[in-house]
Amino acid sequence: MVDALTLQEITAGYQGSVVLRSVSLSVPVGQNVAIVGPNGAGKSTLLKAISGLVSVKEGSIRINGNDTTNWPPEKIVSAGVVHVPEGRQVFPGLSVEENLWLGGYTKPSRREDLLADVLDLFPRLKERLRQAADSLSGGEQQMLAIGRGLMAEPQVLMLDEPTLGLAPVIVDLMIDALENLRSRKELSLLVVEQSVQLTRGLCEHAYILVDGKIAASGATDEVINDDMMKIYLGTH
Amino acid sequence: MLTSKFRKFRLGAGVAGIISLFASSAIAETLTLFDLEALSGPGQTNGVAQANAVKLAVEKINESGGLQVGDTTYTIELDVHDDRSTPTAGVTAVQKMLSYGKPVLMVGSLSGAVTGAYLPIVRDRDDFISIVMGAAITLTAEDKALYHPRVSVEQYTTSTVTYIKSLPDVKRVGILTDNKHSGFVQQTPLLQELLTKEGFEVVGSEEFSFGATQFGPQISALVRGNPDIINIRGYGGDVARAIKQARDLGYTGQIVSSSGIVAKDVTDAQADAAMTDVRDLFVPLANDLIEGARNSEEAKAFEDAYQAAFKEPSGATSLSAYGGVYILARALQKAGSVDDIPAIRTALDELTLDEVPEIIEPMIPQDGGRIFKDHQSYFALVVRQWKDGRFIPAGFVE
Amino acid sequence: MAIDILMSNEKVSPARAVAAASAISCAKLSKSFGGLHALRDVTFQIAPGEILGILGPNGAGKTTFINVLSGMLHADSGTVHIYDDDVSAMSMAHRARYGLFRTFQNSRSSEELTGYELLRLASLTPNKTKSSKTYTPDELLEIFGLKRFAGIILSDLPYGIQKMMNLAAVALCRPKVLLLDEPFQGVAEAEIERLSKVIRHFASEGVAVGLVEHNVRSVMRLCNRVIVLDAGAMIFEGRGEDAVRDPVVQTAYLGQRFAGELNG
Amino acid sequence: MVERFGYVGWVLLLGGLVGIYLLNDGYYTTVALLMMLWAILAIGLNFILGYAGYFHLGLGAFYGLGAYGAAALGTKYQMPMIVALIVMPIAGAILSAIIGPLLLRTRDLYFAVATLALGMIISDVTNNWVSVTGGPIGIGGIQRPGVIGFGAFSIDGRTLPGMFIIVSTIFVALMIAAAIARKSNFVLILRGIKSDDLMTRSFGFPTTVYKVAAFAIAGAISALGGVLYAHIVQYISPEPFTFFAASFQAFVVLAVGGLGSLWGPVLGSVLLTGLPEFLDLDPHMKLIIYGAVLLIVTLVLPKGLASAAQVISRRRKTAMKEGTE
Amino acid sequence: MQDLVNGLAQGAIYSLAGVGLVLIFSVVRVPNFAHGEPVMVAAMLPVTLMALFNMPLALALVLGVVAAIALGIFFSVAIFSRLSKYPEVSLLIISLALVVMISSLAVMFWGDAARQTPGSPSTVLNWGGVRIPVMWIIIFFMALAATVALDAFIRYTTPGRAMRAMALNPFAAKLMGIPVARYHALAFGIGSGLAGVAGALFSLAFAVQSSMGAAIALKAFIVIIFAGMGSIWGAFAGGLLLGLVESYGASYLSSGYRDTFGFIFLLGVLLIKPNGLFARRANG
Repeated sequence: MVDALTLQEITAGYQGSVVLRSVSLSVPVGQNVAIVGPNGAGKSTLLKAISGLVSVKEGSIRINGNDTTNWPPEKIVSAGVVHVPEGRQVFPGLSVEENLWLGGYTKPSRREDLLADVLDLFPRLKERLRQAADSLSGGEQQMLAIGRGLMAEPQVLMLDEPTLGLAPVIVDLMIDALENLRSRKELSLLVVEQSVQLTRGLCEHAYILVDGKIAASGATDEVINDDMMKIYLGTH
Repeated sequence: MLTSKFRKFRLGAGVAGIISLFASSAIAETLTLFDLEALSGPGQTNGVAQANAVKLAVEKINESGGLQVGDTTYTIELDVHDDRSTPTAGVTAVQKMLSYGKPVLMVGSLSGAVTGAYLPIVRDRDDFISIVMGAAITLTAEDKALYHPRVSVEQYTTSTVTYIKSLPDVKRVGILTDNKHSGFVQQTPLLQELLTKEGFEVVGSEEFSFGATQFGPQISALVRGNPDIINIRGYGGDVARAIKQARDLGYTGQIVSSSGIVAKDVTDAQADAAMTDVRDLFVPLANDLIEGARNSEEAKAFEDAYQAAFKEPSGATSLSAYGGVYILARALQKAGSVDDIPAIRTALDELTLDEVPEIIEPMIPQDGGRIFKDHQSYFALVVRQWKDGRFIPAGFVE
Repeated sequence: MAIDILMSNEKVSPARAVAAASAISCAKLSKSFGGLHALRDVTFQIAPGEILGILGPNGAGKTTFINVLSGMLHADSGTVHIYDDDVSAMSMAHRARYGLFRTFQNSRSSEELTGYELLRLASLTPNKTKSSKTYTPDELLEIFGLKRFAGIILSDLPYGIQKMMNLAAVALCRPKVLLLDEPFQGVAEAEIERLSKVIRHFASEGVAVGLVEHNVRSVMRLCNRVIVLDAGAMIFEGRGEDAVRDPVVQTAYLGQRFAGELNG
Repeated sequence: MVERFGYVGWVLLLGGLVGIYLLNDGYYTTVALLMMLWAILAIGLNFILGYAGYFHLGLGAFYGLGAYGAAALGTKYQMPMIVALIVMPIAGAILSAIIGPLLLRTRDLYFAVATLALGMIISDVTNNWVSVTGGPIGIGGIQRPGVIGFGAFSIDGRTLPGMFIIVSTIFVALMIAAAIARKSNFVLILRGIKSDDLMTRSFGFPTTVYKVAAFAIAGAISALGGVLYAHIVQYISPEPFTFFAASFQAFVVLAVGGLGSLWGPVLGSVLLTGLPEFLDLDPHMKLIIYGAVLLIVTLVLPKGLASAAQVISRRRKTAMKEGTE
Repeated sequence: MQDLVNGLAQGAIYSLAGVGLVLIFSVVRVPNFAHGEPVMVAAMLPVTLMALFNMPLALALVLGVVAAIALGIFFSVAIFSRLSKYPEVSLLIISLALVVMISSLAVMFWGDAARQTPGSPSTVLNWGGVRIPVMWIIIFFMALAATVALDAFIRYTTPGRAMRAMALNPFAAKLMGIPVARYHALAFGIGSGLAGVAGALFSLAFAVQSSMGAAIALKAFIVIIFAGMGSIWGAFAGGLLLGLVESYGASYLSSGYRDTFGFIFLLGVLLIKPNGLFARRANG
């Protein structure tokens, strides 16, 4: 079976600097994958390269077997990969409903159904449909960001640090919601996360990214152990 | 570079001159006449009308066998420079003329600012003469290098007051002036002073900028003073729009303008219906002379030639420009030289109207029938009136 | 070489540092934005030569704290002293004259200056305080091992190198008090070691260092003492090892469930 | 590379000036004078725009201030040119220092439009305050300085060559000052502000003071340019100090020449005011070409003509780096 | 009263141009000083079309506005959408270069004389001594209607919401699958179209010139700076305000300083509120 998302030997970066070097990775259909690694390792850049925000210099990206290397972001979304960026990035002046509505930009005909699904998953958003997105709490904004991503009915949802800066109670809620999501949808997650706990509970596979390179990969339980802590903390 | 290009040009003309020498068995040469014009920028409309008339006069002289000065017959060659209506460009152009190292005979320059800018350079030179045929300036006796066979701005002021005095039941006067027009702006204090002296009440003096399209605030300010007559001074296009808007905003009284407004200005502004009780006081245009039966034959001949050559009616500055070239030409003949500038100046000072029959405008002769008094000429002004889609003279103010 | 000097200075005793009066002290600092209390009554001090770690989960108010201390933001109430001088009412630029300097978390990359020019700019600082040792830009480039990057426009340099350049620049300002906002973020592990040495070296010369950092491990190794902020309030002050074991800190950091897991 | 160009630059500059003087042609002299004038304005603008990074679109206000001040001093109070040369730049600096702190509260586009508005206001004032500025008629009869110096070393300021020597001397002095300033700590601090205002403040520099100083230097040098204009042309009217005639033109000369570079103002001035003078084109066509040059230079060399050498050498370096990797 | 009417008529034109510019600026962040050129094109073209092809007024006006839209889309597609990486200085210079080139071309083609498009209703209402040309009423309500329509458009339609998303967070908008290049062009097209409507109305009520673009663009910038750059209704109000300031200033203080009143007002606003009158608190 073709993987939902495959990266082959990706080299990418910004003008004048290379951030990712020969990164290969795959997300099997219906399975979740975590990318962990220290700050500045290139995790966010990796997601941006997949979603078309950062140009890929070498290597190829395939979604369901189709080569999508260096496609513009809007075509990546249509191809079934949606990126929920770090820091939530909701549309501040717009209401929750408008935010979600925009998430369904590529699926106008399915908007109603998708909206119902999302509100089912995040009941707190239902209460706040008419509120401005920037008046929500951090956790609610994160739910909104994820819900907005789901509105595009993705096959692979990429989450960049979904628990960053959230109160512990909210993090717990978030993990529950993501587990719930996994049980209800035909969906793969590609999660960038510093919180080891979250990745352990949610993802089958994990990749450790250090300095723009894959330092280790495999089943989550095998990869995320003491060795990983050493790599992570820079003491290996 | 340009210099060499021009020299080649002159050489070419010189060859033509030699050929004509054999033909006419007279000594023939080329005489360069510089023409400084506002061919672009705000002065463009009048500048082109002036440049065209200069070209017409020069062609006419050349066609008639050239200009005979002393024993030599000259073919006149025009060297036209665009001052872009900006002082620095004007100065640069004049410097270029002077850099050829020969005495400069120049005509033109439309804008007062350009004239003011090159004046310091040439004021004390004895190798420069310019016949200024457009600028609304008033020369002083010190400006020896310049001659102005064109109406002076004071004349507009004095004639306007004379005209308003002739109207019955006029007490309150409003003034509206183009504040980019150096000549009119300069005259505003004098105009107010003379009007007050004659017992009129000046109820307001407002300004607009050249090219303005919205006159609402100015009109409503003037109308608050309830004037019997409004005097508008500026270029024709602006004046036509001001009149139109004055009528739209409910002003029904008389209007007297000084603008040289032409039919096209009225049409462009769709001011046809607004032109009742409007008079324009201006130096006569060719058409005014034709309609007003004053030098009408010459004016008609000029206008026909102009329209044949340029496919449009002549402009407000065309007649002065045409006359200006002939004034210079006759002065050269009178001085018997094309490069003895002091002698040419003396000739210009003493030149009489009779000696230049080509002058079509109603020029008022000065002492001894002379054209210039302190380098300045004076004209009868025409009172023009809009009727049946064109301007016709309603009288002259001498 | 300068690096050798650095190494030899590592064994400076913290005793000397503790002996002196506090280099920077603040009392009852509060700051709120609209309804949000970003800082509540924070009182603490750093002694000369001490390296203090400022920890806390995201959103705890660490950056606001540094912004208020450095004078970039003005506190709603409370005082800040540098040695004996009350700088509470002073702007950031003015506080620098008393020897207080800081770095920024997201130093924007400059398309204007080269690394060398940045250092030269820093060395012109109007800081009025006397320093035990003054470096030249060249010496610092040597110490930081940045010599080969000196002539390149900053924005063309890798992010980690830019951060090192910024730290080198602020070191050139001859600080008495140095506040570092996430100095290790985006810096490769090998470089963290070198940066730590440099920071220790400045402390050994009597500079009081305050350090906001996510990398708990580095903080623990580097700092004599840590404070932990949560929701704008100080919830812990003491040794780093103790902080990790503190249940309040654990809950703030890791969430109820995992804090429990960790302890159980 | 850049150093070598600098050396060549000085030789070309001095050689050019001497050459034009010896040629003794009124036309070329006038064009050279105008080129120096634009380069002077661009040198002034360089401080606030090139170094500090603030879009000053109101240079014409200070240029006009200098010119009108010089005219008033010369014609109303019969002061020699040297007085205007000293007084007006100081006046320009003082005016800048007064309004600078207010304008510099804004930045980016807001600052651009605010300064643009300032220029427009001064334009309106020069055109409307007839009793002082002469309105659209302007002020004429501005006297140039008389004979300066002794015997064989004397120059007659009233003549064009004399004026050329005076302006050239001032210009070269200004270029030398600009070259020194460019390496100075002051300019480094300004560039620090352009690069990151906050960081520069954190180093202890009161950045507003430096910005106002840069604004004032721009104002002073523009006023100096205005004084020279008044004495070169000997007649002033509002038009040459309007937005498109002055502020925009200076902005373009500097932007095309190269923001923050020493030779940018000269290169920009030669290309944009010198060359068009010799091209005998339709004036509108000239403007279109002007716009096109501006467009192309901005797209290809966002850092201006003076950066051409740098860009080429950098490209070569990148090519080498890629080759070795 | 008459001054109020004068001010509102002129101000409505500024509003229209300002509303168009605010759309462009907030969605694509280009300081488009060439915004006056579509105004000019739509103002100048109808008369030429009517003269050359004997076209009816309405059609000529519509074609004028279409030309303005085309010019805006050209700006986007051929120029500004390719320059997203360039600094704001470069965009500013490029837009000024466009002003110089386009207005010179226009002057070459049309000359610089002011002219009015014929055929507008010439009726003038008289309300107790206050004269209101019908055309002015049309202008005011067109400006109002255009602002209402634009507001509804960006609130309730898919492209409108997408553009709002771009304005608020272009990065996130891309991740929603919104084709930003297309909306870049659309924002320019609609913004320039509104400018075109302003130009067409201007040419019917007052008079227009081929060199007018720079001046009107400047006014539009003043309007959106009043408004604080981001607000459509702010720009509408700002335009009327500018018109009124100019009208009352010129009528009661000095007509020679008409433009100056607007500028002084602008400087005053910037000094008190450096981010504009109706500026919201800065958001990401």
